[in-house]
Amino acid sequence: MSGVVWSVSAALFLLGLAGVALRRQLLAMFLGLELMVLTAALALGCTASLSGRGEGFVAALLVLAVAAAEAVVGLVLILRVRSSGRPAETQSLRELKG
Amino acid sequence: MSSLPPAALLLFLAPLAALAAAFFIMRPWKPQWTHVPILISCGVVTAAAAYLAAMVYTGRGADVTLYTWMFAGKWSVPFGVRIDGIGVSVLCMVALVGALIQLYSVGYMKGDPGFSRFIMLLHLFYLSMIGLLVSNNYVQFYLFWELVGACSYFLIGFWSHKEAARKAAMQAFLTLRLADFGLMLAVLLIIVQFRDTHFALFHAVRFFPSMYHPLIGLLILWAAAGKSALFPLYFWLPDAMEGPTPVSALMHAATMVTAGIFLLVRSWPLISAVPGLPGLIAVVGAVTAIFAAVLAFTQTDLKRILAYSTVSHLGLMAFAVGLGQITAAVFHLVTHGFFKATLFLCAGNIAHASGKSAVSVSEVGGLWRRMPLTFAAFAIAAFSLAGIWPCAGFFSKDAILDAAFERGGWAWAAGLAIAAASAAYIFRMLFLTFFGPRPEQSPARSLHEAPPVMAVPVAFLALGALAVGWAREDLVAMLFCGRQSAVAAPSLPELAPKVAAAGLGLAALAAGVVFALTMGAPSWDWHWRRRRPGLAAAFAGDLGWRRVVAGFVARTLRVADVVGRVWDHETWDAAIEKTATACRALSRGGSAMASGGLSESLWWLMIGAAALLAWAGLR
Amino acid sequence: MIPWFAVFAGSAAVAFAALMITRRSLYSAAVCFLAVIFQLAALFYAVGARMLAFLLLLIYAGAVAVLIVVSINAAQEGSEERRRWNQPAFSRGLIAAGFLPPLLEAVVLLARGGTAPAQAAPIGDLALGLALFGPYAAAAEAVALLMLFAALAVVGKPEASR
Amino acid sequence: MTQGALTILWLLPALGGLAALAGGRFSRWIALAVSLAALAYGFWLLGPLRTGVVAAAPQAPAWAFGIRYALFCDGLSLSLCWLTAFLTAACVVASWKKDYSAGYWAAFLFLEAALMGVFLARDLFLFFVFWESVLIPMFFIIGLWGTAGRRHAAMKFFLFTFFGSIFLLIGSVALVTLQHSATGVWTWDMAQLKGPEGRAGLMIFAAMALGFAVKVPIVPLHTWLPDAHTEAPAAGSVMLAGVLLKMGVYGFLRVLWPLFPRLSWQMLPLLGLLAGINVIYGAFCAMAQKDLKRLIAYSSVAHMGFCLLGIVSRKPEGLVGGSLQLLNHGIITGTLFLLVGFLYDRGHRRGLGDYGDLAGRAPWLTFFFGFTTLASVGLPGLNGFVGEFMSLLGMARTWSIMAVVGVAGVTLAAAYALPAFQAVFWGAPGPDSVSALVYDLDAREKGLFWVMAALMLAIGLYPGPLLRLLEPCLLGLAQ
Repeated sequence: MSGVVWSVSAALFLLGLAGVALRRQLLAMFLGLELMVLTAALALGCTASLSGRGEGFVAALLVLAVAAAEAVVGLVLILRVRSSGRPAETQSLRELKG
Repeated sequence: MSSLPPAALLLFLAPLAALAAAFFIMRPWKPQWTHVPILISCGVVTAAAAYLAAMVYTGRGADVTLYTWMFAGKWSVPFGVRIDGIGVSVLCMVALVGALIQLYSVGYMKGDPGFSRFIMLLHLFYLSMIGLLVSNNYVQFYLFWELVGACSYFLIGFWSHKEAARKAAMQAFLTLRLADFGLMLAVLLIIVQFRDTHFALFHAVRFFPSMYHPLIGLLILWAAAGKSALFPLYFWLPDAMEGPTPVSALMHAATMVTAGIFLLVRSWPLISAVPGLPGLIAVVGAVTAIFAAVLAFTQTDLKRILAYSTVSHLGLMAFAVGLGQITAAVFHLVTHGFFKATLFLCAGNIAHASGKSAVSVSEVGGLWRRMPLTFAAFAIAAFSLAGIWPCAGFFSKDAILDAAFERGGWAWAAGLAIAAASAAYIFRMLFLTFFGPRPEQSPARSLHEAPPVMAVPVAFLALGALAVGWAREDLVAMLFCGRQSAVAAPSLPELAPKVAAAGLGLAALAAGVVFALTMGAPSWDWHWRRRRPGLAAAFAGDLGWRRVVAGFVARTLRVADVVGRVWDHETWDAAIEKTATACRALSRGGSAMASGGLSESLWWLMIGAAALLAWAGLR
Repeated sequence: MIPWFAVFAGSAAVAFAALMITRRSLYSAAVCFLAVIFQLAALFYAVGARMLAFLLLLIYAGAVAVLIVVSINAAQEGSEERRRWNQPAFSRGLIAAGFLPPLLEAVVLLARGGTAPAQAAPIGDLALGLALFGPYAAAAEAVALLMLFAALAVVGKPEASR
Repeated sequence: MTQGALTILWLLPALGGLAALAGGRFSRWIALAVSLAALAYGFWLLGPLRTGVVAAAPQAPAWAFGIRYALFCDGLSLSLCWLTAFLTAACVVASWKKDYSAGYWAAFLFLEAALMGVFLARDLFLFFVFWESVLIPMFFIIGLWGTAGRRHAAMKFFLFTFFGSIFLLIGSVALVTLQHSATGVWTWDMAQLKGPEGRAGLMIFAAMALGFAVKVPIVPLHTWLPDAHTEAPAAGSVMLAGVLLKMGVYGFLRVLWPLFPRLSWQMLPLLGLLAGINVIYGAFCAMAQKDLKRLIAYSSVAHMGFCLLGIVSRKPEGLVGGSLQLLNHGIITGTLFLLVGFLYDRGHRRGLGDYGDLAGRAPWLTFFFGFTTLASVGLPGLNGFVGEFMSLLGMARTWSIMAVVGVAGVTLAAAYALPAFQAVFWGAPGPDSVSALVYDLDAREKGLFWVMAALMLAIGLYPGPLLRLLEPCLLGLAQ
């Protein structure tokens, strides 16, 4: 059981990662990001289930909660970028250039 | 020997005092009177020289160290004075001729703006030449040797606005410098070999054979060749005529150029110890004498003819030294000083009168009526140069011819050739300058006799050119008493009548032939130049030797340019500068990594993570 | 024995995740994201964390997915982005495909009376709740505060420049 | 001679520098007073030096790892201190009329202090500290008050020398640690340090020699010199050529020879060859230059080659001759740079072709330039010859081929120095020449150069006193 879940979560994690890496729009990357976090929570939950006690899932729950908070902030940032009149794409956001 | 004779000190102090007075007092106060202290010092020096000659003549030489100049550890170099036969005899000639020429130059340079500078420079040269003659070791000799070279640079280039004068001065100094390379190296090797450079110690030198000997001898010959204009390095002397005539007379006839021969005579013990060297010196001397005589015959400028004649006579002196006859060489050196100075001063009179510094043969002619005194002096000196009987030249040249006759073979032939050739070019100059103006010649109207201040020294010198020969025995006696300097130098050979007759006959024959040629219908002198311009150009360029020298100079400058510009600046320095730009490029490359793009940084993140995972996995 | 339920849910999730990345239009991506969340909830359920599956659906399907669609809309104020990124009419097939697997799973679950086939022993939700407010109370409180601040971010003052 | 007496010698200019910084309008007067005071004090030190060659034992407590504040002074150090003080005073007088800020005068005094420190340091660490601190004022002198390309030149100068001194530091640290591991005692005192044998010794010798070589400069590492000289202000060039180049040779003489007596003697072929290359390479480069200051810079490379020839020969004549040549070169090149500086003040050009026929317009400038050129060429009777001759003699007794190279260098010296003199002072003025702007020297400048000329003549004809001062401390190094 856990083998399947872990392989699924690994696959999903990599897909999420690919999503972030390959897409140029911020929102698409955001989705990939969320996916990665959820997959991590899933893997955490799965291992927690092996221990048979309830505490394990607390961590998974908290991860979910934090991910939700992060999602909100992420979306606000993206909106803030758009509202300042710039396309929400990675190419245009080069302020950090060394 | 005995304590230092005061006269010897005077030789140094008088000129130094005069120069100081002239530079600090006369020049700012009354520049046109700067020659007063200078002429006084000349008088004092001549008197001192005469006194020293008398002293040496009566058998009391001197070799005293004034103070220790350089020292380190066990080695030290003294600064001293040496009064001995050779030194004093040449000293007398230099002192007298120098004094007369400086008197003459007062008249000659009267109007020149740089008058005081000229007089002082000439006197500084006078001092250094005298210093050279009385110094008692090689290092001190080298000091005055270089000082004389430096003075010649400033005097040849005195009229520095003239391009030719500047070029000639530079050429002269660098050639002398090239020659001094030999002397400095020789002095170094002498010190390495004998720990001391005192002239006195060289008597017993033949008993320490060592591998450095031939090298030292060759280097000394190389230095003498440079200074006394022997074959390889003679080309600077004819160009040095760009300087004012008193300079040419004093330096490039009587004194400076004889320093090389003086060096050979001073180091005769060293040279005679090296087997093949005297022979080489004789060959070099003979070649120079004949080569220069031929060139003198084809020159058109008065002073250049005399310059080549000086080169020829220096070759003759070297020839005499090479034959082992250093007494004959010194005797000829003294007589040559007198008659060559007279010839130059006569040329100076002509140039001064015509207002130009260089007078060519076609601008003179038939001057015997307008400049009688100059003509008379010139004639005496010309006879002396050609070796005609009453004049001094006859005795000294005859001594050399005797030595050549004894050596026989090629030496005798060379001696006769030199005698004939020197008679030829001097009579050509005499006829062309003073006898009836040839159709091709157009003497300037303003040619008239020189003012007394110039005429009197010329007269005295002509008298010297006449009388010195007769003082033959006294000079020989002086050479041998006093300090025992020469290693058993053979005494002057007796006047063999046969040799004298041969010499005189040749001189007369040459005079007749030249008279026919120059005074003939179409004057030969211009005739062959028109018909054979190529040949004329070849002779003008010293038969190609000038191109060789110019090539050498050009090659050195090219090497300097390659080393200086190409190697140093464009490759090596550029390489170092490039390291700087390379670092900057590296930093720019580095900053490109931080491109601020989200995706790029993510890629780097993943690569890093993957690497870490792989490493963790492998361990 | 092979946990078919988990395998099915997993493969559906992977399929939809792949679709999500490759869709040109953001709306389609959002829908695929929603589908993935459903499958993840199913997986959570398979693993035995029923409460978590429920919470996941509650938080993500409910709030975050909506928020995403809203911001996609907000980010497209007209001009050519809208046309290029997402045609308003995204393919209906996609929606259907998206909701088909959850339906099937729901049916299976209902048929089996609440226990997924080959599912690990379910952990008491009560234990989870007690643990949440027992030893991990501080963590729960911190996360609660975090979510409050996140909410403040939304309220924050908009760009002065506009 | 107590430590305190020596400390005053370098502390005086340092404090003077601070005073000059605060001096504002009077800083040039302070600079003049302090530099003359330092010179006078230097000469006064001759008395105590007569009694004891090496200063009293250092009383200062060991700071850490055996590093302690220790100075000492013998003939060589004192003469170089005189040279520093004399040239600094000359620089102050020379740049009197220029309206430089207070920092300029202070920089010269700090430079003098640091240089004195280098020549007096007995502790290797202290020697290194002073060695580095010399760079700072010199960097500012070139960087702030130089001519057009000064920033580039200052940076190049600083980095080049800094690169060298890193090796010096590595060598010193390695030396001390090896000594500590061998003897168990931490000491940086040059007197007690002894270079290890074998490969380690060779590595340390090479590192420290590289550090000194950059400063000498030895040919491959010399390219900072021409740039630094062309861009430095006149007085800056004087100090740069006059004293900074001496630090390199002083380093060989004071640090390397005593520490590695046998190894440095075995390194004679390499060092002698490098010195010979210095002489010939420097001469040929000088011949190819069109800029007067670059030409003098390359001539300095050649002259330092002579010093090195003398020092490397390890014969009494060579050592004393080389050290004397350090002083001579300082005076000659200092004067040359002052003259070029004055020429630059008038015509604002340094090119050989930019002037011509100055003899008529500025006779005194011509006289002094000609006089100094002759001294630089090595005319006997002036001080250039004495040092060169004794150095070449030393080399002739060790490795005669290098002496031949040296004498060839002397001959080449005339080939680059005189054409330069002739192009500037005698040549016909070119189309764009600025000879019209040049006016003759004023009383101050003439006075300065009369002192220099008198010094050159005196050392040239009667070097006795200086030789007596230098000889005792160098005979110990003879091989």
